[in-house]
Amino acid sequence: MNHDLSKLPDIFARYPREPQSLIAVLQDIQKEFNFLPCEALKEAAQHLDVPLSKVFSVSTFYNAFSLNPKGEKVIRICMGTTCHIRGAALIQDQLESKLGINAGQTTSDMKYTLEVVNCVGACSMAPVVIVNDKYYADVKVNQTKKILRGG
Amino acid sequence: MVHLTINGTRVQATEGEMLLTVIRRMGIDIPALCHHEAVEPFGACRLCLVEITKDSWNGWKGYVTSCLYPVENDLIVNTHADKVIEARKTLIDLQLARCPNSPEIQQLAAQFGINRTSYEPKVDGDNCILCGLCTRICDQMGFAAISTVERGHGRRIAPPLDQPPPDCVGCLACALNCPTHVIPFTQAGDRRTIWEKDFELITCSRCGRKTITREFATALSKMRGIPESYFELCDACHREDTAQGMGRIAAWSRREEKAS
Amino acid sequence: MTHRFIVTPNLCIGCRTCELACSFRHSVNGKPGQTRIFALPGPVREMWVPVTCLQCEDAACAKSCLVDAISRNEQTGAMEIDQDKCVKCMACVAACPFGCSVHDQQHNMIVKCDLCGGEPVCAQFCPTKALVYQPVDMPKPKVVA
Amino acid sequence: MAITRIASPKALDKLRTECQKEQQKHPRKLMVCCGPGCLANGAAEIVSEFKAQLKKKRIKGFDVEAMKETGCHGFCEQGPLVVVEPQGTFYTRVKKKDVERIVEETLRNNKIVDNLLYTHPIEKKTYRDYREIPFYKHQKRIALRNLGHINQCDVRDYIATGGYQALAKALTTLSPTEVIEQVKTSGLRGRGGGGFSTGRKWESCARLAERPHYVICNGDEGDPGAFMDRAIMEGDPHSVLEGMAICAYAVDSSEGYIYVREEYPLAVQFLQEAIREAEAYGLLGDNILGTDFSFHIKISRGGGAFVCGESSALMRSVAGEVGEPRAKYIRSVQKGLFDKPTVLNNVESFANIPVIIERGGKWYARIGTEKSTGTKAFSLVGKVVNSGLIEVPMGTTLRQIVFDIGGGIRDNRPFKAVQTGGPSGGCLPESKLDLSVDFDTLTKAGSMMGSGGMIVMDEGTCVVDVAKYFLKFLVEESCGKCTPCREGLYQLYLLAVKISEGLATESDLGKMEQLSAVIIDASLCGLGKSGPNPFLSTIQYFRDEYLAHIRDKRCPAGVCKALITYEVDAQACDGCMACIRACAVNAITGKKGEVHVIDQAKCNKCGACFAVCNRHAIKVA
Repeated sequence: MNHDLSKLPDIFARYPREPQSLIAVLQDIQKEFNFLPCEALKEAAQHLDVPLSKVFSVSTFYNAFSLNPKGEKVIRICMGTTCHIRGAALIQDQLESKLGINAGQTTSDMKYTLEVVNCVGACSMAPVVIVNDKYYADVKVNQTKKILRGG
Repeated sequence: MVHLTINGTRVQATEGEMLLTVIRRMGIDIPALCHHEAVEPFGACRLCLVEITKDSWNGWKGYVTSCLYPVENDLIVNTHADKVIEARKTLIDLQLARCPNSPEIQQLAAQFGINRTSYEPKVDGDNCILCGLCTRICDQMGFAAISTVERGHGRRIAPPLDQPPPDCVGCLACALNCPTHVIPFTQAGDRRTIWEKDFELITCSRCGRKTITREFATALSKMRGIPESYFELCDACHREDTAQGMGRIAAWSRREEKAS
Repeated sequence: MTHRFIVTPNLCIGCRTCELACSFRHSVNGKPGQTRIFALPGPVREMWVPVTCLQCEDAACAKSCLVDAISRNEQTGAMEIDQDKCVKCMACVAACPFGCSVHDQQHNMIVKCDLCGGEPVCAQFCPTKALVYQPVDMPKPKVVA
Repeated sequence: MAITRIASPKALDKLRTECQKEQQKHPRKLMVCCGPGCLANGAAEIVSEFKAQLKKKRIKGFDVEAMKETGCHGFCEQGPLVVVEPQGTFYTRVKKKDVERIVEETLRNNKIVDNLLYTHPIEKKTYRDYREIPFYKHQKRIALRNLGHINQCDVRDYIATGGYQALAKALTTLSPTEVIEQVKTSGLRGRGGGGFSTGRKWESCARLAERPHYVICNGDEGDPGAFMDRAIMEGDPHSVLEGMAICAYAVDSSEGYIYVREEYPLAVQFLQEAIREAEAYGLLGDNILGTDFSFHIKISRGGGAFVCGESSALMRSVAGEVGEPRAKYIRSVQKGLFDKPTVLNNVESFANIPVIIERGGKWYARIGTEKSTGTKAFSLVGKVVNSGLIEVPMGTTLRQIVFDIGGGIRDNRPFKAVQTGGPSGGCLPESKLDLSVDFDTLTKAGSMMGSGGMIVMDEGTCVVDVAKYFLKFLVEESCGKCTPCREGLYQLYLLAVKISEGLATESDLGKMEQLSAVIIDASLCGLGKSGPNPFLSTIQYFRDEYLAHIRDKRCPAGVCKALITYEVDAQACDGCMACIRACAVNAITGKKGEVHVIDQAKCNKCGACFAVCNRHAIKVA
């Protein structure tokens, strides 16, 4: 896959050129490409003078980063405690079987990525499912079709 | 000087020393898998756990890893308290569950009377106990070619992007210091392969023996200013040259003496 | 440094007692270790030269050690390898221009002359005084040969 | 508006008067809650609709400026919330279509739209002033003082309510030692969960000769089920900045960091804006308020790792590395960020500081209990009727929180447990409801204060499942550095799974208890040391439920899939076919109007039938 790495200098310019900026730079790359392309990691390592191994270590340690491209729609199921006791796992089962993938995976047509996330802090509306930026509150097991349709 | 008591014996130690150093100096055997003097103490395997207390602590006892705990005046250390032994046994049992096939861990477990782990053994696991010695030594040497990857139970050791590591010089320090010998490498003729990266070994220009990798020699020259020409001969041929040189001087001085 | 080695190749008969003494002195678990001194043939026929570490001022072994396991023992003046620190990367073996850091294959250690803590046994056992370890201010022995 | 730097504390007073005058232009104000809950429910749409309507309708004495987009008002359950102040008219579950009516009736004609008011679900009483609603009536707000009352990140609003006065007071009338003395007198203990004395922490940092000193605000809030810090950072960011600046003055620091989870993009954005504004006004940056005290704050976005709530891991993360904790024998106050002396406090602690400095440590110490002074914010969530963000004096009982403020359990089901302290905390049963909520009492009872998540559970919650849930969370969130945490918690999790599947024996319980003890003693950091708590506290209070799973192969709460079956209650089923349509594996058969049957061999226990049946004809057995 080809990625427009010409955006990298802009991202690099936002932060001081020091190892301390690594996480911030990676976050911006993730935001730009929706994942961390290998080439971008190598450039970041070189620019910040951080060993590539450390860049890899950091980019696999934090939840915010993904080394695989994500689908058009990223469906995030909140797995906060409240969502859990209000049945988030059942909703995860439904979404997994409807999409034919497990949480953490992307459909082969690159349309959907299913993720479980730790608490998003919207516990009063549990269980919560977020599709890209849209929140679905108080989700019932039988509403997953609607969520996938984006209704 | 710091004065403390270890297993009932009053001992002296230098300020800043870690308990483990003092314990080992006394000849007391306690296991430690992630400890190596070349690198900073890490505290990952937890096997060097000891019980500490002080008279002034009113009976309160703490459990600390001795590799990381600096000596303190009046500290009373017990390296083999019942609770400590039990914890060590459980820790080894857990390691054995992770690496059921590692001969080194099996052997250590056997010392604690464990022949099979009482936990769920990992089926597809390798023998890596995640002590981190390989990455820490590599960091310490200034290469940082490999690192820990991911986290939690899925943590592992890997080269960047799971590809041959660009910063590796093939020195083998990672593999040779691995307590469970899990890092594979091969060597044949003038080739060495580790982390799936291929290296050329320097061939002694006189006798043809193989020494270190070309990359390692270049790195040593660059980092520490050692002339590259030093690396052209093996140690035996260097010695031979030394003998020849010293001999020539001796022969010369004998001639001088005879002449005078 | 209070003492120094005086090596007189002209006195060396190549008996290799020095090697033997060194090897036994550096036994590990009862097994003799790799000798740190080598009696090698010289440039002239029937000449032998005992080669061992010169404890260089600006030692390549210490410089090449990336984990700083080699340092000078201020009392004896010897460059010593801290075996607990050594990571066996062979850098010092490759870097010493005199070939005096060596790999002890039997015990899988990197070793070099440590002056036996100030009383090198090689010199003690040398039958011909080809190898003498003596105070720095003492004059060189007169060669009678 | 041109911004001029505030050159002196006197100038701050002047600006405050000016800001207050601005406020008085509008005798009535409209507060639209833009807290996380309300936003998720569409508050942004309501705000833009109000803007459009206000422009269109031209209400006398009321323009767009009289509308404030506030931080979390608290009663998230009822959101989106719209409040008219000073009357306290409290509109709940406001939809876009309601906006026009609110503008017309309430803003123009001073009438209340009755059907938008809050009605107590059990008492059926309707409240005209939110301050009378039990949910609010029993609270006391200090850290959350401005939430719901001021524009989210408007420094002028903050100044109008007395903001930055405490900083001015500290800089002009108190020495650093006196500031620390006040904080020590207040008895404030770290609100992040540890409960260490804030004043003493500052004092030990201030004493260290090494420079520089750093101040870090922990806004990582990793506990699932907690969102107090998020609400403060988004709703009142200046209170955090002011608290940090006061701390920096006390410990002689000129550089600070706020570590915020990236999952809180609004918090990041608002804090950034607040820092920019505060710098422009001379309230942060060089020569604050014209004095020679300078303090810069940077934002460090966390990458999403629970373990980064641990101080040494957090500091490594700020330095751009992986968040791996270091051993604690050398305290992070001494060797913190970049190995320099560092004070690390959490968001809520810092938000309390300005009030403590302004009103005095003694005043603060009078609130709460003797050893746990002041108030504490909680996110009260779970199976409770009124969920939301609350703040109560320390020493309030769990019962008061769950029943008086929370209104008891939904659908009138029996209370089972309340979980506090997040994954490191524990579950407390009904017999512990009268415990006072303070650091020491909760710890003694086998739970902990934590950062303030309070999750209420009813009979339909299985404690084995809850323990399994937290253990899984910790297995994934452990950094994996040390053996007991990485391997021990994993094995503990496997054993919990075994129980939930009805495959465990009673000896497994003993094994879990033994393993837990070792994990606690041997783990490197707090995550591991408290990791077995979710298991230990549930086995302590709910052993019978564990035994039901083990001996009777039964999950009394009807949660553990392997141990339950879904069945159709023939009496209740009216044959509507809804469940048949919902079943993804075609396990349900039956004709319209006839009683349906579930084929247990096919059923994958997804619970869809249960969720869609309006007649409660699907039973869990």
